[in-house]
Amino acid sequence: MSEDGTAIAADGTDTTFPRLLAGHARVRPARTAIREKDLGIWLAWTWSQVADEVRAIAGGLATLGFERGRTVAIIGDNRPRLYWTMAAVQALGGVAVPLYQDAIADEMLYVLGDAEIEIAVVEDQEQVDKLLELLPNYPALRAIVFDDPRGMRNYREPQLLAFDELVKRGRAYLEAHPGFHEAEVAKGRPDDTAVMLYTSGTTGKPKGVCQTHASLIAAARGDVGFDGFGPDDEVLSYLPMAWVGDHLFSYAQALVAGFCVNCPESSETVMTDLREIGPTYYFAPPRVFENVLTQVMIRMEDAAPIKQRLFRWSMAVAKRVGAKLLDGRASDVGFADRVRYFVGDLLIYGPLRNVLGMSRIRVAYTGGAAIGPDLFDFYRSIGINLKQLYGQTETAVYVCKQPSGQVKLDTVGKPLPGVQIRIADSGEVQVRSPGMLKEYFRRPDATAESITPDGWFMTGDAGFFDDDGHLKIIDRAKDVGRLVDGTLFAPQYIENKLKFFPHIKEAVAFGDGRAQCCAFVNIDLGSVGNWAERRGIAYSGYADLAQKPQVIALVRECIEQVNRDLAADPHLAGSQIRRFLVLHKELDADDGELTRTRKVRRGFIADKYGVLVEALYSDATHREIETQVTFEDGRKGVLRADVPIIDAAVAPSVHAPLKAA
Amino acid sequence: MTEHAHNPGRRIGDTLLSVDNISLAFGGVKALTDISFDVRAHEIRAIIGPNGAGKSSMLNCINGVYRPQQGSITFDGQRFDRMDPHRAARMGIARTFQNIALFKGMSVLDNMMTGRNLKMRTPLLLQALYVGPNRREEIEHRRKVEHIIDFLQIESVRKTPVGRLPYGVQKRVELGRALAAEPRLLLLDEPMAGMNLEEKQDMCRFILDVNDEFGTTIVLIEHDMGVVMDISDRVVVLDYGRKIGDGTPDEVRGNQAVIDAYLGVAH
Amino acid sequence: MLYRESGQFKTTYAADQQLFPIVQDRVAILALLAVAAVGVPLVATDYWFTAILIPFLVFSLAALGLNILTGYAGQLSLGTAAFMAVGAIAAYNFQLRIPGIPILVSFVLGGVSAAMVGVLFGLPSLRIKGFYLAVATLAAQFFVPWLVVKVGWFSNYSASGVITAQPVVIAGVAFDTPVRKYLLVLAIVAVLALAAKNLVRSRIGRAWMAVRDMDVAASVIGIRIMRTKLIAFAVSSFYCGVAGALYAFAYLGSVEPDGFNLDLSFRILFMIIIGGVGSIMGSFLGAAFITLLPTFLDVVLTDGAIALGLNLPSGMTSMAQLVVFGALIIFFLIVEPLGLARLWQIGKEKLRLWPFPH
Amino acid sequence: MHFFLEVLIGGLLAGVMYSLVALGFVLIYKASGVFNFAQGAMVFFAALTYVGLLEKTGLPPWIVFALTLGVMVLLGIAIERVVLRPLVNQPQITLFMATIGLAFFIEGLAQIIWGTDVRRLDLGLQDEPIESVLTRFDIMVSKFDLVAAAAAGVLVAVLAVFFNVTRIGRALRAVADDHQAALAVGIPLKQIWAIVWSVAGFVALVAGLLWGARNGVQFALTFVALKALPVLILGGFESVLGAIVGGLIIGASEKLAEVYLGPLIGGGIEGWFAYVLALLFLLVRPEGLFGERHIDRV
Repeated sequence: MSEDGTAIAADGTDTTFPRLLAGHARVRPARTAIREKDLGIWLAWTWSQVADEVRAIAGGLATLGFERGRTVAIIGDNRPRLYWTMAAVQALGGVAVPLYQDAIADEMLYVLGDAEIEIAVVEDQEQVDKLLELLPNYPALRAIVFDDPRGMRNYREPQLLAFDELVKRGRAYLEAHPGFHEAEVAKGRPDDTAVMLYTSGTTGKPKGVCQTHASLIAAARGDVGFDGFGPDDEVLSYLPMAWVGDHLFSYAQALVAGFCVNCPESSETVMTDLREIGPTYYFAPPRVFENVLTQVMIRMEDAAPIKQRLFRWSMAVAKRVGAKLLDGRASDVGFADRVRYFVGDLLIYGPLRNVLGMSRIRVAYTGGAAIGPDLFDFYRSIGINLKQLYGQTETAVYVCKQPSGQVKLDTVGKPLPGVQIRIADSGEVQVRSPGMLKEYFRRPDATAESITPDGWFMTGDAGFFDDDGHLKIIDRAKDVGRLVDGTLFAPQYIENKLKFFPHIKEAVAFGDGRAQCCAFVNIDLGSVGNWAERRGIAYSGYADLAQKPQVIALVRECIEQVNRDLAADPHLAGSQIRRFLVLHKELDADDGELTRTRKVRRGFIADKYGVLVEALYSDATHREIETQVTFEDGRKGVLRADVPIIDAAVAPSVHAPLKAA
Repeated sequence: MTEHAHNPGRRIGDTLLSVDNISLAFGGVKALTDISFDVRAHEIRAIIGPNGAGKSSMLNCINGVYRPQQGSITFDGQRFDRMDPHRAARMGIARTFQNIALFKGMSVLDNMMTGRNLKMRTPLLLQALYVGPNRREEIEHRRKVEHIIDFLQIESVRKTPVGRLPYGVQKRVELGRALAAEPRLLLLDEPMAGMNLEEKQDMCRFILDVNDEFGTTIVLIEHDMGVVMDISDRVVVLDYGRKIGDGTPDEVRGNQAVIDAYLGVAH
Repeated sequence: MLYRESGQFKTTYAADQQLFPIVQDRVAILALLAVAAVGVPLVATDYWFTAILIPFLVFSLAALGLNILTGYAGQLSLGTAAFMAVGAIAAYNFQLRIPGIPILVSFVLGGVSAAMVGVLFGLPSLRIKGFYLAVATLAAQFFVPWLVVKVGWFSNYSASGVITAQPVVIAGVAFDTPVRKYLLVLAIVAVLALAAKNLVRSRIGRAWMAVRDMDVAASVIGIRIMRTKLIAFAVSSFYCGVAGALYAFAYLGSVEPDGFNLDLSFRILFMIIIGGVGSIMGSFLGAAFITLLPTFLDVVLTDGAIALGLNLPSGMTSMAQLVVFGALIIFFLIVEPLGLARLWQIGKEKLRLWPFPH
Repeated sequence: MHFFLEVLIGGLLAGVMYSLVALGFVLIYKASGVFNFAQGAMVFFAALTYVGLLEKTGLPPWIVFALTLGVMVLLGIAIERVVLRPLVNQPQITLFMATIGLAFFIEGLAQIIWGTDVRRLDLGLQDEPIESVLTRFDIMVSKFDLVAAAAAGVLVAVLAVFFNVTRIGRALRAVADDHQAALAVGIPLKQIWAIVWSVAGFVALVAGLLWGARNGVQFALTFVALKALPVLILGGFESVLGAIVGGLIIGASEKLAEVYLGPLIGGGIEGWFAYVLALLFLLVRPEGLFGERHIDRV
């Protein structure tokens, strides 16, 4: 971090975002604060320009009669003016409420009502239309400010106001009220709520997570210090503004570190814009990294054979030594391998990072879901410092991060400075973090459910610390069970491990309250089908393929690999998979076996295939079953099969078994 | 498309274009016979009719690609017995073609910049120098064109050669090229031909938005009756080169001659 | 692969529309120019200058001229050599008849004269297209050399119209050695190539391509087809004219009008077909190819014959040249109608997308 | 007046020879839309092959003629296969440029095979005045020219019959009208092209023999094709009749100009006169005398 960054960060603990902004405008007025690709080029605003715009917007909001403590909804893609509106709202002591731009009307209506929104600042006609549609049901919405005037010429609703007009009025207001802005900013207190982020709980209505200036700034400051971000860094803001991740990366951390935020031109151009900007700091959920990797693999399949061979050779070298070199363990790598890696970097990794727009990345993060080993290895081996982090909206994503050089696939890293973590008896991870929420907005019940009386936030995740002090998250706490001998049983952890094999599409693990762990497996028809074709194994369909001895052997290898992984972990060694079967049909959301978001419904499956579960826990080597199925056209039918039940080898644990305390 | 698109705020003005007694023949084959109609400023005027009714020929007469043997065209108060394409363009008439007529060796951006040809002034020698006035002019027009790119939402393809684009996007680019000329009258020859439903909806919205945002008067030929009835203010119906109907969509729908023509009754 | 474009973003249209928007390209072209201007003179022999480099540059310029007309504006011409002849003879006469006129001004006026003749023979393009026009340009090809031979005034009444170029002196410096002539030609060609590149990315260039690609649509946009074509003839002929002047003054020294024959026109046409129609770069690639090919064939055939112990009849090389040229033209038209420039471009795209396939 | 007539008749007879070459162009253009710049090279190739075979084999002329014809047919088929077929549906201008390449190829090939020497070709005809005409009208008409013109005339007539009466001829005309439609009704386009190129080879052979006998078999024969181009512009690319009339006009006017105009401006005008004439004509009537006018449909 540069001295400038330190100067701002060390501004004292009692700061707010508007004060941080004023600080940047003072310290580095001419430096670029934000860019937006618009009309084909990257328009840039300096810190002093941003501060000026924010002042004008705040003035405009004042003309709308906006009062301290009130909320403003912000809806749209990542646009500079929407970020500025957040700062303006906060300057006036208000609370910014970013909403998901693709939310359907009902959800939006709920949040508007819950947050008592009176003013909404939105991107364009699409959002205006959505809000106008809600107007009859939500008459309290008295002002809708729209950024893009396109298509808005003939709208006559009195609530509507063009952004330019807002700014114009704001400037006039500021002229009439000199010192207004500064006075308002001065009134702000660090423990004011800065922003409310709605979490879409899996059950029940969304809850507004109130985060204060102090907590967000503390979290952001911790992050910035952890990885050493400064004004020279660049990020691309392309994730929804309503998501805590984007709020932290594109707003809180940017204001703390003073780095530059880049807004892409449109959602279709994100990849091109990423390449043009070449950010130094990048965050994406695992699925984005996964999509990119898939694209890479698909495109490489079209490459000439020579290039493919070169690619495979390079990737093999990278897999062997890339991560070690990245972690600064060059001494572990022989000279020959270092030369090979250098050649690979020249020919493949470097260009690949470049075409992906990742060549300048110093630090990349992912989190929020389990990440597959191949995926993780791929990015790290080609020299992208991809790390995992752990956190929630409620903790401002400030709990654990993997320190550079200490990256392990299946942990989420070490507790960040100022974070305290304890593992409850239930196995639940509980946190005390500087980034902790103030409360759920007007939901004392929910607040009480999530924060223990002694002030720990209950994450709902089960996990434990490994020998190196890294936190390992294994499952949702409510899903974690115990085998009869008391061994920890984390079904989702096991299932994820299985699902990371390309041949396995779905897996369902059983074991809670039973003597041992067993599993159902769905093979991936595409992947295994290919595999079978290459070996000349003929099959007529899924059910047939699933029963082929070669396929079962293939699945067994996967299971035994997972068992070896589990054996390496003292907490989980006892929950190795003893017996398994390959299901004769694909689990299907239409049959109620999966949720619409493709999560397995373990209980439902256990009931439906009770006979098979029972067979797993008997000595049977196969079991006949009839199953109701729904065909694609909606017809129902009955599927009969004789499913083999297979024993899997168990790996010896490298640790003495740990029993529950 | 919301109801706002057809907000009463639209201001239909006086006659902008009037076609009087146009007759056109190709070597003895009559393509148009004594056609007259008018187009008012800011309105969307549709020309419909069965295949071979002379619709495209009509557009070609309006902007001077064809020279009619009889009749006259009055645009913006000036009467012409024969229009020529250059004068038409200069007076603010732009058009698109039934079969996409893009410059396929050029990028989207260059195609649209070509649309601004008439607005550019730098002499040849300065173009060879590029720096100075020419660069300023190129940049000024690039900015204008970028607004249209933004308007038509084709940012992601601006530097792609048009030949590589899918059909629907090419149609959009062609509209963009016409818009780049900032026309007062826009002639669209089957802008939605060969499109899927979603593309059609997009195109409809663009046409309405153009009409709405820029006040551009639009004459369009379209086969999709639903579209025509939805977006046009008035409709001319041609059949075998003769005008058989003219009026609002509702009037035309009720017109017996039109019904006969569409049902294929012998005439 | 060599292109590392990530992080090269443009904040102004000026930056986005510059000649070489990619840093690596800018570096490469500057390096190339530096090598051509400084490196080559240090190592090349006189033979290289007179037999290869100077003709290569002169032909590049002529090909550039033809490419403007044929590649960009879509008007096929078989009269390139005639326009070169006009340029050479006009430059010679300006030097001869206006005492003290700077030689560069003569070159420019030679180009201007060629442009005027070009427009004259381009007039039929207003009414005819395609190979009708090509045949019409043949008229220029036959008429101009005849006129020069018949009207002795043009060649200052020398025998059979041969003109002997005056010495080239600019600001007191005599460009009389091969290396100096090379540098002079290099400078002129570089400047004119830059100007051509600027033209084709400006309004007139777009108008040319519009007329080439879809003339009805172009006219509907308001492009004056006739004027656009005539400007193409004028600019093209200007380039050919200057090339002709350099051909006489820097390459051969003395030329006879019959040297500017149909064969030369065809050779330049081949340069753009093989190099790439509608590409500035292609003009250079094609010129290099066609200039080097005879030398290459000569070496291969002669050495090959010696190696095989064959006794080749005289003239075999030139016959083989015809066959190879003809076959190459057909090959390129079938396999890669956009020529070497397209291959170059594909190669560049591949490098930009590497390791992904194109 | 006698002199004028003499020049005129000489010009007209020479014009028939132009027509003969132009005919080759028209045939190919009608059938495949290709402006075959290589026609001149084919004339040269045919003549050279005939003379070459005659020298090498010593066989009777009619057998050599048949052999040469065979070679020309093979050449025609090869051109269709190697050049035309891959370029189908390309712009005409591309095809035109391809035939320029073809011309180079054939010229080079002919000389590699048969050498570069100028050869004499004796058809047993003397280029001398016909005495009866000379005595009765006092006009010099070359015997050779007359026979050559007659041969050309017969050939034109035969071809006209061939294309108007035979099935191939009808197919050819269908192809000329509309390639796609012809394909649709099952006309084998590729065969038609091969036949037409073969016939063009035959015409080239006849032209090559006549021109070769008159001027010697040498590289300059290829320039005969360049003479034919103005004929085509004048007559129209698609008209057999146009080729004939155009040839006559060009032949006559060129001779007249050479004789009457030439001395005034220094002579040697035959190199370009036909072109300038054609060019002026183009400005008046771009589609040629008998060409068809096309309307651009948009």
